[in-house]
Amino acid sequence: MSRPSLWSRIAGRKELGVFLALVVMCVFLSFSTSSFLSSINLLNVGRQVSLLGIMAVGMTFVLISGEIDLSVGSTYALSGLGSGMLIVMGWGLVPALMAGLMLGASIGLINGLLSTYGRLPSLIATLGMLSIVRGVALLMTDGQPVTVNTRNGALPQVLEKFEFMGQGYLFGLVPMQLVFFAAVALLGWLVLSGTAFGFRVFAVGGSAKAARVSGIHAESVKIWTFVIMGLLAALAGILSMAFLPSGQAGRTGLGLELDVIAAVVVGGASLSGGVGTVLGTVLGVLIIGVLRNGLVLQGVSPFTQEVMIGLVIIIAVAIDKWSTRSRTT
Amino acid sequence: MSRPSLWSRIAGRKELGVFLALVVMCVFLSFSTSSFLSSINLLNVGRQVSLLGIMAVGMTFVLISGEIDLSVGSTYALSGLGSGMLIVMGWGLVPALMAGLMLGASIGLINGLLSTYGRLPSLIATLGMLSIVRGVALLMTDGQPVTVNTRNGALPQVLEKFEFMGQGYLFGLVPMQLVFFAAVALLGWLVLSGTAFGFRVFAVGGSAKAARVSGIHAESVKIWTFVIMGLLAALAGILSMAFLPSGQAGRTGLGLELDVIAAVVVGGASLSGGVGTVLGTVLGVLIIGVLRNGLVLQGVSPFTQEVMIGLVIIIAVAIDKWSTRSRTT
Amino acid sequence: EPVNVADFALAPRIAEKVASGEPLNIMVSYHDVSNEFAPFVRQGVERADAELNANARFIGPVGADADGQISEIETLMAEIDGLAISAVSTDALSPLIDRVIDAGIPVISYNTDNPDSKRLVFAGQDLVQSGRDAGEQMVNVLDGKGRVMITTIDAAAQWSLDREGGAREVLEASEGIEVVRTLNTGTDPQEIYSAIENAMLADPEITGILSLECCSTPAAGEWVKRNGQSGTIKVVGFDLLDQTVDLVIAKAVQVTIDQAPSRQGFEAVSLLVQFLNGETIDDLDTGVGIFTSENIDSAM
Amino acid sequence: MTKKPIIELIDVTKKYPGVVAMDTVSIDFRPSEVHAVIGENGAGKSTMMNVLSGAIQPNGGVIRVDGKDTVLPTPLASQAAGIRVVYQELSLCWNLSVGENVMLPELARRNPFSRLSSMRAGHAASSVLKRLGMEGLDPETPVAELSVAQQQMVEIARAVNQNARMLVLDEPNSALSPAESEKLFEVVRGLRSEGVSVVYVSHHLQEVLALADRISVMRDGRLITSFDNTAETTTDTLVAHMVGRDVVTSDQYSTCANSVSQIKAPTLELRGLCVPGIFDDVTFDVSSGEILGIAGLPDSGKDVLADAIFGMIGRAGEVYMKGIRVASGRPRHAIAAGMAYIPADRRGAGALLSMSVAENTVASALGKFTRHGFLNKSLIHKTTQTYMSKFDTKVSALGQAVSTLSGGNQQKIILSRGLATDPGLLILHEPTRGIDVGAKAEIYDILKDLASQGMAILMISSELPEIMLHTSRVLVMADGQISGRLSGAEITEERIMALATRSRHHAA
Ligand SMILES: Nc1ncnc2c1ncn2[C@@H]1O[C@H](COP(=O)(O)OP(=O)(O)OP(=O)(O)O)[C@@H](O)[C@H]1O
Ligand SMILES: Nc1ncnc2c1ncn2[C@@H]1O[C@H](COP(=O)(O)OP(=O)(O)OP(=O)(O)O)[C@@H](O)[C@H]1O
Ligand SMILES: [Mg+2]
Ligand SMILES: [Mg+2]
Repeated sequence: MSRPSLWSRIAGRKELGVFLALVVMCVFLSFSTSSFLSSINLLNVGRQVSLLGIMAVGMTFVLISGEIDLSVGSTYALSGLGSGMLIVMGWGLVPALMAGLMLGASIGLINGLLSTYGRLPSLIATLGMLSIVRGVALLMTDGQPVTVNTRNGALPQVLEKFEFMGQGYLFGLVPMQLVFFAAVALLGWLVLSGTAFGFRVFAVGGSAKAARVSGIHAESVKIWTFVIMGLLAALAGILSMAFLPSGQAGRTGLGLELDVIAAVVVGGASLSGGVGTVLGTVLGVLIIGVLRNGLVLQGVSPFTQEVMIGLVIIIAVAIDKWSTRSRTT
Repeated sequence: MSRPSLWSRIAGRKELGVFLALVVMCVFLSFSTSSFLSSINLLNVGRQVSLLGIMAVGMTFVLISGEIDLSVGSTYALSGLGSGMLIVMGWGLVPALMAGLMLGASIGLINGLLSTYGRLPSLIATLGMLSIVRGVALLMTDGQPVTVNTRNGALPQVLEKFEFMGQGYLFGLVPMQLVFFAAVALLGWLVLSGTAFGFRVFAVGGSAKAARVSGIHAESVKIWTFVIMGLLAALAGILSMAFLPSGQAGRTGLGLELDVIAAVVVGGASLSGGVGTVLGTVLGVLIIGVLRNGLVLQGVSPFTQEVMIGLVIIIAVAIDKWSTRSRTT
Repeated sequence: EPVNVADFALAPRIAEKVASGEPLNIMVSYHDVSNEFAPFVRQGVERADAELNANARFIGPVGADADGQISEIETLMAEIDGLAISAVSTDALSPLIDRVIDAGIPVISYNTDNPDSKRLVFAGQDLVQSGRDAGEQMVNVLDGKGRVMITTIDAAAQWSLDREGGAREVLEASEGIEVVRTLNTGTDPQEIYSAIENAMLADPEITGILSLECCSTPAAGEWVKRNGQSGTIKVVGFDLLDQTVDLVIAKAVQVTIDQAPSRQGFEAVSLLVQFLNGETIDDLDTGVGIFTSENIDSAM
Repeated sequence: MTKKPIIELIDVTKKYPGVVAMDTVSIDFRPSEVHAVIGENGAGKSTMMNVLSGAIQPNGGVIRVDGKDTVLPTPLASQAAGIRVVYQELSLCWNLSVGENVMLPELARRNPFSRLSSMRAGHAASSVLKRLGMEGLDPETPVAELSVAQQQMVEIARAVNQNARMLVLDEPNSALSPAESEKLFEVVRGLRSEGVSVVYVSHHLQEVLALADRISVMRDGRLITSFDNTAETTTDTLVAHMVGRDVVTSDQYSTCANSVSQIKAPTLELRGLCVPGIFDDVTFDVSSGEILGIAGLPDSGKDVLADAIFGMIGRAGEVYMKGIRVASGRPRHAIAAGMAYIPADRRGAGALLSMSVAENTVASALGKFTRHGFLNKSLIHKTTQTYMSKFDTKVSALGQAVSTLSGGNQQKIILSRGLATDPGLLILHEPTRGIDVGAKAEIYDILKDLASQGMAILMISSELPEIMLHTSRVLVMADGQISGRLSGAEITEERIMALATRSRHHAA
């Protein structure tokens, strides 16, 4: 009797497929472009996927629990703009960040309540929230761009720390956004694969009814996954604000939800719940990031890039399905 | 023994809820704005929802069969632009329309094949296609707007008929787009509730396994629903082109998929398949149309409109769920 | 301010390239390569690529997306010898522009400006000024009296806010003119038309529609034409899309303001090439072309 | 004189990763005969039925229909060959009516654009419903509103309605009452006399003896033997073939199982429990060390009772565990109070199918296996292994997905999961539904052991032998009320049936 549990084994196999796809892409790009393999470019790719990655970790929880969240792009915008506005109003760093994160968590809470006790399919509940939260962000900013700088009222010492979060480099080398992503991924991995909570997320996503019989409070597990998702979308939004450092309610994070879901599904998570890993998600995010980077380096026209991205999503998930299928049948 | 079968009865009840919601909205708007109840305005609303409505009828089939199609906005753009370009190139009306419709049907076919034999979840297959088809539309038009006029090369007699399709009025009163919508809805209703094919769509969506063991070819039923969806998205796109009469690949139909799905779900269809009616969908489409119209007539700010639309989606579906639930438990 | 490469810390790899006379890699980043405006700008860039000693490349994200625009430039930075940027969001691109400049690569802005950044010069139309111009045209065609609705496909965008500001400044200064509202139409062509249709029905007293961009201009003109209001309800808008030209000919649109997008694309490359070859360059106003039914022939 | 077989399987093999579900099986099915296929859980019976139905494709061997080599790539092909199947697992479209479900295969063959009248679907279905003794059921009723038993009857009706040359029944009566089963047998005999070949898979050996003309026994994917059913054939013969060793079957249990040593203070007390519209005023106690049985016909309310006690559904009235009141609505409160629940719907509500053996074992007692929120994987591993060897559960690895196990082994794992919480009360609902004789006997042994160690056990079951032989007291439910309480020698089939069929106004 071997030790590893089912999910780590299934996922182990899945991750292998995604991992190989990533390796193939990287090898191809290393040979066909001179700059791909440079450490600057690789760190760039890392930075560019970080915000997507942070949200994708949250979406992994949501998808495994058998739900979906379409409101993440709007939450990203609202929380980032909210924190930014507070800093511009002269708030300190910690209170402004806390407020932004709480905003994200509250949206997650509402999503969770609607999708469980509210008995709405989460696709529709969060589709409604997508529109509501975007509207609130527009109302809150009156449609005006929010730029965090001292001219607008941010305290210099607050601004400095805020910008470091988004634009700084750890040890002058690793982009801070990437550090945040790594930390979130590590934490997400620990929670999902090593704790009772993570166990319950899988159980609820596999069969909500059997989970209930086992004494698992399915509603609260699902609500928590939405809250985690909301928090991480807010974190990503705040980091985006700190990076740019500006945002606009009509545009920031528009359509991001589909990118996030695509990355997680490419990483092997199932839309019907019960299946997925943080490692797979990280690989999925990297595939999307490397693909975008590679297409630009190759000088592919932006319109062709759209086609290629769609193709890669379909092919990556198809390979995954077909390889798992041939192993189990 | 009463006549109606389960689905028409369930839906009958559902439609009642949506219908009442629509009536309440209309009554409220009649009293609060002077222009709402004018026949011009009502015909306007009818015209404005027609293209959404045509696509929503197709989406009703797809959702009942247990699948989803996110690529409809892109198909709408590609087919409309395609037909428009052919007319500008001097093609006749019928060949140009046929080519556009075939384009839509082919995209539907690909979606269907990927989601059945390709074993991809339709959400991910059509998400990939969303990107691919949009990219193809951009490549095909080179990002240029396509305007159908004689100066660009359209034959005058072709242009006249083409514009009549989109802009004309039947008996000088009813907008042609509304006529198309009515025809599609009627046909959709007949097929869905009155033919063996419609029955199979319900059976497959209720339980693909049960349908399969009863000898229903579940794959081909699903593929057909995607083809119908593709055809109707193409029809809507062509009518849009005929109405405006211009389009632009980067903008036409962007994000339309979520509007279409929202309208169908507001109309009572279930995202998990097996439930829905064309009548419900028509009511759902009208709710969204009346809401948009009413908010503008009331002079509600565009930002608040976003919030209201999200709220109405959530509330409409919640009322539906809660009322059905209280009746069955 | 006029600038010269002598005062600029040019990256050595670029200096070498200039010295050897190799063609320079000039990248022209546009904030949304899938919009109506983009093909015109691209034509200008392509013309520059053919006529000047430069490999000019037109780049940018599909769909306005600041992150995408930044990522792409970051990715290509090692290859860029000169960069022209039209930014989605003025503030969002500034840190990047400064980073590119600090790497010894000359950057100019075109079409939309980033005045707060270290960019060298700006080539294009002054957006606030073009708004004022549109406002003046409106006052003119209305004979100083009427109810005006402003339409835009993206009320929250910086370029829109700038133009709206300029237009309102002039309209509100005119006694007989009342600005009723700013209508945010959304970006889908059907939505644009429907929004205008609804708004006109809600307020039948409107006598002027001032569109701030390419795309609600033809929709407003179409609505006016189809409702037999050509000449009664005045339309002032922007750009020279095919449909807009038709509508100006049909007198459904009174005035349209051209931004010479192709020239903007060409000049962006040209300025960078001049700069790298040691010429002093300065801000360049690519001008506004004001077209009415009188002079629309010259635009065709 | 043997007639020519309708279908022959020759050396048919079906392999799954790690399992050979059918190992070179050669068998034939002839007209006008009931051919029973028996075997332990996981012997490969359903696999063979699925090969006949075209639902799965064998890896090797030949299928011969009317003497000609054939492939059955889809259920449609099998239907075209005249084969009709009632699958072990329910396969109805929940969103359609009874009539529509019955007519599904008919409608599947129609031209897609043919007009369709639901009237006729209902009308056409009513004659077959009548034949199955379900004339009271409105064909317009949505199947989602039916009990499991009624759903199973609808499924049988669907198969019987078509003019079959061969009817395959895979455990068709696992959820049926004796009366409903009897109707089914009548229909089966009728079809046999009409020349139909009936294949009958069941764990009820008495039925098999009563019904079958020929009996085939499967074990570990192989066909052990096929023989004619004669007067000499007994359940012992069958069991010996099936298991390949001696088992103490239900019949051989002495009633001394009922004479429990010492009965202690009540563990569970129900006071006036009520679920509106289903049952009301249910009051009884279960004591430590006793096995209390609850019997009753379908629709008597006994199924909902288990869910209500465990708090799966809302209820009125009071439930006390060891004197402390248990709140309603939350199964985890019931678990915390010391209840463990083994539901009837093993695949839907019981097992966490996508998760592993180890994960299923610890799912209800996660608190015991975590330190600072983190799972202690080695403790989980150790505990699971203890339970696996204690109950002799056959799994290939602790990481194996429970979905790939046989019913008996799944049931043992669900039992382990309940026991891992150290409960004082075990509620079992249809504990041996669909489980073979060998595993059944093992489960009864486990229950007896647990009771003797002081566990209070509540067993709700539709199987009278199970109730009669393994409980010390029996409550009978009828029409939403407890219609009688029996103990010791009073527990006889006649008395239970008399109480179960008493309607409410008689009882009053
Ligand atoms: N899809 C599958 N994947 C892997 N193994 C399978 C699959 N289906 C069945 N098996 C295995 O094949 C073997 C035979 O299963 P089958 O369902 O035919 O048994 P059965 O005799 O019908 O048992 P029961 O009496 O429990 O219904 C079992 O070991 C089972 O675990
Ligand atoms: N969740 C539920 N909601 C509403 N009605 C229900 C529910 N579950 C069962 N019923 C109905 O309650 C009645 C009693 O059902 P129950 O399942 O308890 O009977 P039973 O005696 O166990 O019979 P069987 O085991 O054959 O189904 C039936 O009419 C059933 O249709
Ligand atoms: Mg079986
Ligand atoms: Mg029962």
